[in-house]
Formats: sequence, C-alpha cells, structure tokens
Amino acid sequence: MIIELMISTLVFPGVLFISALSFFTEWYLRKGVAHMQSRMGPTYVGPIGLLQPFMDFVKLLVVKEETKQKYSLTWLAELFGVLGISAIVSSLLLLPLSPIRIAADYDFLIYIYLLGVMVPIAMVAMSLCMSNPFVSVGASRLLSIVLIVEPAFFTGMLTPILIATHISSSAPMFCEEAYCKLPLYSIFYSSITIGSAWSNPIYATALIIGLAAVVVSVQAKAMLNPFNIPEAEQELIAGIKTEFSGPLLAIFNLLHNVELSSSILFIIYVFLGGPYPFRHLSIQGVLVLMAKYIAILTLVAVVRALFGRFRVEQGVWILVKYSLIPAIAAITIVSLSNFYA
Amino acid sequence: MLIASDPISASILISLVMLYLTLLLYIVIRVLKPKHSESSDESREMYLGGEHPSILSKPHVLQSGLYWAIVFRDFKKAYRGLVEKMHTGRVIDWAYYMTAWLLILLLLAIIALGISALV
Amino acid sequence: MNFASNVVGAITPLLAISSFSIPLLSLFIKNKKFYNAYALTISAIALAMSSWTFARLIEGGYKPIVYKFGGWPPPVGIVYEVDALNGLLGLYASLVMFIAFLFSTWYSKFIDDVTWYYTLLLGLETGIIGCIYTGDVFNLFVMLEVLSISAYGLAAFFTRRPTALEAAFKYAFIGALVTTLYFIATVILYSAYGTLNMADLLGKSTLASSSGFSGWLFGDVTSASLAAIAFTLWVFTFKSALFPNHFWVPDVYSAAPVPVIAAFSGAVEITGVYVVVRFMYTLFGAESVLALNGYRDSILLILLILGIASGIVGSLMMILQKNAYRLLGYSTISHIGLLYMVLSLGMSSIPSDVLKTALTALVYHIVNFGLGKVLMISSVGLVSTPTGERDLDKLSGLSRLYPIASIGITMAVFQLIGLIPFGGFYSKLLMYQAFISSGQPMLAVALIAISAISSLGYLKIFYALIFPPLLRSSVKEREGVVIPIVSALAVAVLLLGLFSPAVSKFIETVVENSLMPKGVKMYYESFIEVLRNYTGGG
Amino acid sequence: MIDVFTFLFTICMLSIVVNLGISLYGVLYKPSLIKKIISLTIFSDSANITAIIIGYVRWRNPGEIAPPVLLNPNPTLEDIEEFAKVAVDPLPQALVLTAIVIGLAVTLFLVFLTLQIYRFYGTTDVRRIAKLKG
Repeated sequence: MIIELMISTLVFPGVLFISALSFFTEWYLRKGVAHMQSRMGPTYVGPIGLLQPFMDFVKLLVVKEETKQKYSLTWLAELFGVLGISAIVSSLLLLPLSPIRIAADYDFLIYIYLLGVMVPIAMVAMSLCMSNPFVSVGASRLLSIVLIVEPAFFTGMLTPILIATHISSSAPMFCEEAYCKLPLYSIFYSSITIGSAWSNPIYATALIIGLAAVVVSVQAKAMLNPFNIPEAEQELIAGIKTEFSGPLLAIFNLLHNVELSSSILFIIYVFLGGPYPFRHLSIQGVLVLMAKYIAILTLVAVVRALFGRFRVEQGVWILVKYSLIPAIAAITIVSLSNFYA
Repeated sequence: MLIASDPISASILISLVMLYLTLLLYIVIRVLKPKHSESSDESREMYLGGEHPSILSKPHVLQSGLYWAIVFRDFKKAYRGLVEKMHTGRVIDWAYYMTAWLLILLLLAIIALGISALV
Repeated sequence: MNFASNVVGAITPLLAISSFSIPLLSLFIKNKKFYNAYALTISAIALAMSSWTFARLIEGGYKPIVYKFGGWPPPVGIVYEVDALNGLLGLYASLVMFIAFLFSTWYSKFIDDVTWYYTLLLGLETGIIGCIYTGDVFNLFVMLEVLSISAYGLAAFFTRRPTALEAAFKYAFIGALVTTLYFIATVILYSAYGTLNMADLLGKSTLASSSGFSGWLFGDVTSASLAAIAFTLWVFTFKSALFPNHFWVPDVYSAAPVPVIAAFSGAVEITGVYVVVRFMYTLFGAESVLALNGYRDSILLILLILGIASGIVGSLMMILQKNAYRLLGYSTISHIGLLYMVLSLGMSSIPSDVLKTALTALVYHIVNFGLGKVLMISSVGLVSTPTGERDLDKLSGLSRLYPIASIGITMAVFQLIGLIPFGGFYSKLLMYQAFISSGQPMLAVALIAISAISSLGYLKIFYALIFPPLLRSSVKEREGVVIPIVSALAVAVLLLGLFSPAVSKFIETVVENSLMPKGVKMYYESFIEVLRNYTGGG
Repeated sequence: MIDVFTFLFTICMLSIVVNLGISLYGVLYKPSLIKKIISLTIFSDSANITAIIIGYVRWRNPGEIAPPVLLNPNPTLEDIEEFAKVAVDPLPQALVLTAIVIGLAVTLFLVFLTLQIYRFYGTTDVRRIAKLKG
C-alpha cells in the first residue's frame, strides 16, 4: 500500500499528471489569449505548439545556466519551491480522481492550508531568498493580495461543502448506499453529492455566487491578468521573478502553473461534482470532466484577456468587491437556508 | 481504495507524503541541474534593469517599507483609525475603550436583573 | 494521596521563600553564577513537583487533589484544589517558567543587577502557580497581586530606559486599579454566598434560587453574582490582554528583559485566560444563577465578538511594527483573541460535544501557542540581545550569524501561522471543527482571515532576520545554553503536530474530567469529601 | 416607613459607590500622575470600607448590636454562641488587612515610578508621556 501511495503520488494523480496538465493549461491559456488578441501564440514545438511549455521547462531546468548573485540563497529557494509543488501534489490525494483517496471529516481545511497558506508562503519565501529591492516589492504586493484572496477562497469553497453536508443530513434519499458512511464536510463527499444540489434554486444561486467568487480568487492567486501585479511580467524589474534564472525559474513557473491547474481541478470537483452526472472511469465521465476543465479554463482566459492590469490598491478593492463579499453572501445564503430548513 | 479517518491522521499522512515528495524532487532537481554554474563577475550582480548595484544603499528593502502599500494605501483608513484613535500611547485614550467594555458588562447585568424584576 | 496534596501545597511557599531569601543572600554572595544556579534549581524543583502532581492526578483517574492550608477544612480555610485542567496548566506554566529561567542564565551576562531580577522572576512564578492551583477566590486575589507586583517590577527592570518606565507605569496604574476591582468582586461574592471557596461557590451558585431583591447587592445571590462576574471578567480580560484591555502588552514587551517577555506571553496571559475559563465553566456554569435571563449567553457572545476583534486588531497592528518584541506583543494579542473565540462557545444553544471540541482546541492551542511563542522569543532574543537593538531594521540579517536562531525562528513562524504538520495547525483544525459544527461558518471565516493577516506579520520577522544579507560586521556572542533550549522547543513543536492524535485525545480526556459536567461534578465531590473527613464521616 | 438605620446604611452605601465611581474616573482620566495616585488610594480605601461594612452583617436586628467583647476569660459554649451573635464577621477584616498591605506596596512602587518618570520626561502629564505608540 505504501508503495502504491509512493507511485501514485509520482505518476497519477501525482507529479507527472499534474505537470502535464499544467503544461496543457499554460498552452491553452497562452493560445487562447493570443487568439482573442489576434496573435499567434506558441507554435514551434509539437502540433500547434502543444509541447512548447514543456520544452520551455526542460530547457530552463537542464540547459540554461543559473546566474548566482552575491547575496542569494539558491539552495533554500529551490527547497521552498519544491516544498510548494509537493504540497500541491499531496493535496491531490483528497480528490476522488486519485486511486488512493484520503477522506476525512473537515479535510477541506487541510486542502485550504496546503494550497492557500503553504503555497503563497513558499512563493514569497522563494523570492525573498534572492536579495533585490524589486523582488521585495513584488513579494509585498503578492502578500497584500493573499490577505484578501485567502479568506475569499476559503469562504467560497466552504459554500458547496456546507450545502452537501446539509443535503445529506436532511434528506437521506441523496445518500446512496455506498456513500452513506463517508465523512461529512469532506471534499470527497461534496464532490459526489453536490451535483444534486444544483436543482435546488436557492442552493444553485449560492453556488453560482460562490463559484464566481472562487474563480476570481483563483485568478488572483495564480497572478493572472488583471491581478498580475506581483508578477509584473511586462515591467520585468518589479516582480517576484526578477532574480530567478535557469532551474530556479523553471521551478517557480512549474509551481505557479501547477497551482492554477490543481485549483481548477478542485473547483470542478467541489462545485460541479466532477464527472457528474456520469460515473468515474466511464468514457462519458472522463469527457465531461475534460469539458468542465476546459470551460473553467476558458472562463479564466477570457477574464485574463479582457482586463488590463490593476494597480495594487485597485486590485485589492476589486478583490474585496468581486470575491470576498460574494463569497460571504453565498455562505450567508447557505447558512440562512439551512437554518430555516 | 479509500482511506477514511479523522482529519488529524489524514493530515499527518499527507504531510508525510509531502515530506517524501519534497526530498525526492529536491534530489531530482539537484541531479538534473547543470553542474557548471560557475559564475562570472558580471553575473554576481543583482538584476536592476541594467543599473549597477552601487546605486543602492542596501541590497534589500528595509522591513519597515515592506508593507508600505498595505499600510498607506489599501487599508489606509483602518490604520489611521487604529493608530490615531486607538493606539495613541496615551493612557487617557485607552481608558475610553476600557471603560466602555466595563460599562457594557455592568449594563448587561442591570438589564438581566431588571428583566427578572419585571417578570 | 496525602503526600500528593502536600506537594501541591508546598510549591508556592517554596517559590515565595526562595524568592524573598535572594535579597538576604545578596548581602553575602555576589557571584552571578550562584544566583543563576540557585534560581534554576528552584524552578526545576517547581517543575518536578508540578509534573509529579499531574502524574498522581492521572494515576488517580483525574480525581482532584485538595490541599488544606494549615489543616483548616475548605469553606473555612484556604485550599488548593488541583483538577485535570489545573494540573495540566500548572505543569505547562512551570515548564515555561523553567525555560525562562534557563534562558536567563544566558541572558544574565547582559544585565547588571541579577539579584533583583531573580527575586522578581521567582515572585512572578509564585504568582502564576498560585493563581493556577488555588481553590479559593480570595487567595486568587493575593496571588494575583504577587504576580502583578513582580510583573510591574520586571516591566520596569531597566530603570534607565524611559520606554521601560513608561510601559511599566501604564501597566502598573491600570493594573493596580484592576486588582482592586477584583477585590471588590470577591467582597461582593462573600457578602452573598458567605464563602470564598471555589467549590463551595460552585455548589451554591448552582443550587441557589434567586430570592428577588431581598438584600440588593449585598445578600442577594443573583445580583451579587452578576456584579461580581462583571468585575472579574473585566479584570481578567485585562490580565490576559483581550481587545479593549490589551494596550499594555506591546508597551511592556517592547522594553522588558527578553526572558520576562517569554514568561509574559507563555504564562502570565494564559493565567488570565485560565481564570476566565474557571469562572465561566466551573464556578458559574450553564446551570448556575448566572444563566438567568440569558446573561451568561450574552456575556459569552460579547467575549466571542471581542475575541474576533482582538484577533483582527492584533494581527493588523503586527504589520505596522518596527520593534521586534512589540510585534510579538501584538501577535500574542491576536492569539489570545483566538483563544477567547473558542472559549466562548459555551452558550446554551450549542451542543455539548461541540463545546468539548472547542475546549479541547482551547487547551491544545494554549500549549501550541505558548511553546511556539517561547521558541520565537528565545530565538529572536539570541539575535537581538548581544547588539542591544530591538528595531527590526537594525537587526536585519543578523540571524545569519546564528544558524540555530534561524532554525528556531522558522519553526516558530510555521508553528504560529499553523502550517501542516506543526502543532499550531492541529489546534486550529479543532477550532474550525468547533466553529463549523456549531452552525456558525462565519466564525471559521474570521479565523482564516485572522490567520492570513497575522501570517504577514510573522513573515516580517522572517524577512528582517533571516533573508537579508549581513552587511554590517557584527561580533558573534557565544550561544551557550540557548542552543539546547531552541532545539528542544523546535523538536517539541514538531512533535506536538506529529503526535497530535494522541495529544488531542489526551487533552480531550483532560477537558472531559475538568470543564465538562462530569469534571465539574468531580471538582465539587472532592471538596465534599474533604469536608466529610473533617466532620467525621457524617 | 423606612427606619433610620436602613436609611443611614443606604446613604452610606450610596456614598461609597459614588466615591468608587469618582476615584475610578480620577485614575483613568486625570492627566497628572500624582492625582492618579491619590485617586487610586481613594479607590482602594473605598473598596476596603465596602469590605468592612459587609462584615457588620446589616440584616441582623439593629437593637442587638453591642460591643463584641468576651467578658468571661474562660468562655463556655453558651458564651461563645452569644458572642457569635453580636460579633462582626472577622473575615472581611482579614481581607482588608491583606489588601492594605498589598496596596501599600503598589503605591510605593507607583510613587517610585512617577519620580523616575519625572526625571526622564520632565513632566507628570500622561498626555505628554507617549513615546510608545502605534
């Protein structure tokens, strides 16, 4: 069992799977945004440039030389980056996707702490290992966004979990035999019951609001437009990536992409019920899963293409308006309706 | 296969997996990394958009400036209230908040007694 | 059993006598090393005694141990009554104080007059252990004064620094006022119940039916309890630094000696929290006169709101600070807020298993937060003390000189933020469980918001001490005893996380045997038993 | 009609409460440190008087109150019972003694602090002693 666990975390849904998914995600985003802005996007490697992100990664990791500067702690930065990636990969064990699943009461809190706390801290610590005033500025921008995003993301994700638990405790008919003994308040439980909640108008409203809030906060967490203030790719000098080069840059990019794709995976499972209305391991199920993934990804790409970058204080208030407040509204709707039901 | 347990053991299991992955990936990256990362004098400087590091008095931002944007931009109003109204360092200003809390406690007691006197 | 109770009674007199004999000894002995060894030995003995007591307590199935001072039976004489919660917190507090003394043996190189320092620090330990073990409301007042006077003295220890004086006077003025208010509260309680014994009060407050306005304040059980609890809560929220009464903490922290700061955040404020728990759950529980017209519920609700406010204000102010210890002071305030948030889940509408989870989280978080904080303070103290600077900007990069301090700070930051798999995560996990299963998801949101804001503050220490390159050449001081302290605490916070299934189960047993109805009954029964033995088995 | 004893007692209690309130105000809101110390002593003295009054067990029949002196040097049980009826409650007095001793220590400490603060800051006005803020 331990050996299975070790292999599973490496292959599926482990490092290899999530890296591949994240390369696809990056390609899709780049291609999609380029398409919307009438540009070409990645084209050279692979069919329609599909392998471009992968080749970028390999080149940075293996071929490119790392430039060291006098004050940097490269080994520590690498360690933090790897820690962030492995936090994300180990959180995938909570999904129904994984052959070895961990499900427990309140396990979504573990997920939140892994993805919402561990990853930003890893990113910030990674960038702070490089001494450079511009990097520090980028890190503080990232932190001021995390300040709002983390509660919003947590609140948003809590909405379907509360709904799922309430459904199962109030109406046992949703409780299919095999799942009755499952832990409540868990990602696994929510992913198998949430599909039926969409038929209830009150719950559906809350879910839509919560979904919107979570998508906005994922956008900000992944530092995509319009929230790419900390990364500041175009300005180059005032972002957290300024001092990264070679393997370190490869690790950082991978961490960033893996975070985005795993967040989308979790959203699909927790809000949309994964392959619902089909079962896992059926062809329709896999297709539905892929369709949902692409749909959410397209949503992200559209938002990214539509908006320019905000200034820091704008970004923070936009986040409060479009992510934190809707999330709180969603959870209030759920608690009120649970209270009066 | 499903491992259902209490959240505490689940998170310990996950953290063990995390530790294992961190070690493994770290070793892999160390092995894959190009060995010849000898650096020239030029590469030992910070990237400052082409400027020489001598333009800086210190190679990092002082911690007092780290959250400048949060304190003076994003949450300007909240901080102004906290610093200028509340944490002024003057005992007389503290006393307003402290006595308010005492008065709330006493008021609640009086209300509770009053209700029992009426009923 | 009898011997065990004598050990309980011996701890505070031992500490007090050895504290007061230091000024006498100083007439004959001038050597600093002697006082280091002396104070360390005394605190080690206290630690051994309190852990022995707790071991006896576990052996006896958590049956409370009662010690009668001077052989007088409970309602007449002063008693110490140690139940599971008492015993655990006493052990914890004496452990924290032992670490503070151990750190002081290193720190004493940097202070001139070590005799007064140790007199006061032993006095502080006397007060803390006394407050925790006592079973008598008035003895609590006396011990509170012992604690407070030592604390004022230690806050003003650097009498040549204006900031230390200012902090001490702000603390001492309001502190003196506050303890007098507690005196009034005990007098009011005595006037109504005719007793000062905690177990006796517990019995009478549960049995007593309100007799209307017969005695108006003096004599009427209900009005007296209400007034007394109002004063007591105000007093102990001051001692434990809850939001509107928190102002003294950062001031005192910014100028006191480093081991004293560790003792303050690890033990003194926890003592305040302990007393509030004792009053709200043992003395005036859900079935006491305090529950009249929802007074207890509304007070708990207000404590809950103040807990949230304390967490948010503390963590917001952390972001602003320049002084390393002042920042840690605000972080203490924010954690105290979290403790009050779980403490106040005892409203009548909340089921008792949720309350049990909440109280388990409370005790667990006390231990996690305290040890993490002591670890943090001793690591930062190692870096800052040799330079004499407390400003984060002036300390920048200095912990590169001391690798052990870097490790300590990193572990402490992870513990206090609550990263998996550190102990801090598991107590927060229990808190989330309690909040969500009590049907109030917004509390969980508040908790994560507080955690998010405060993680920014902790990262500031991280950023200031570890990451920047060391530019100024600075002399490295020998670490000495700090290395074992920091490494032991760093291992401890990790073990608190990795063994959390066992730890949380153990704490749950402790809570069940002290604060839940079963434990409260045991607390009362052992009082009755002592009374019966005295009156001859009747 | 209310009897004189109760009336006087009520006035006494009320004045103590007013005294407590005024001294509380003084400690918290008066800017001068010396005035704060004075208010603090008034506050603790009022608290002590409250405790003493509690000891007089006011709800007993006022006519019975006599000086609590034991005349018989070798008291019998009846003597002690008789004595217990007229004696004041000794416990609050013990409490007050403790509180007075502690109050002395605290006041001395505060006076020392005030002196030292005056040396460094050149003032005893708390509005100007505010180096620690934020």
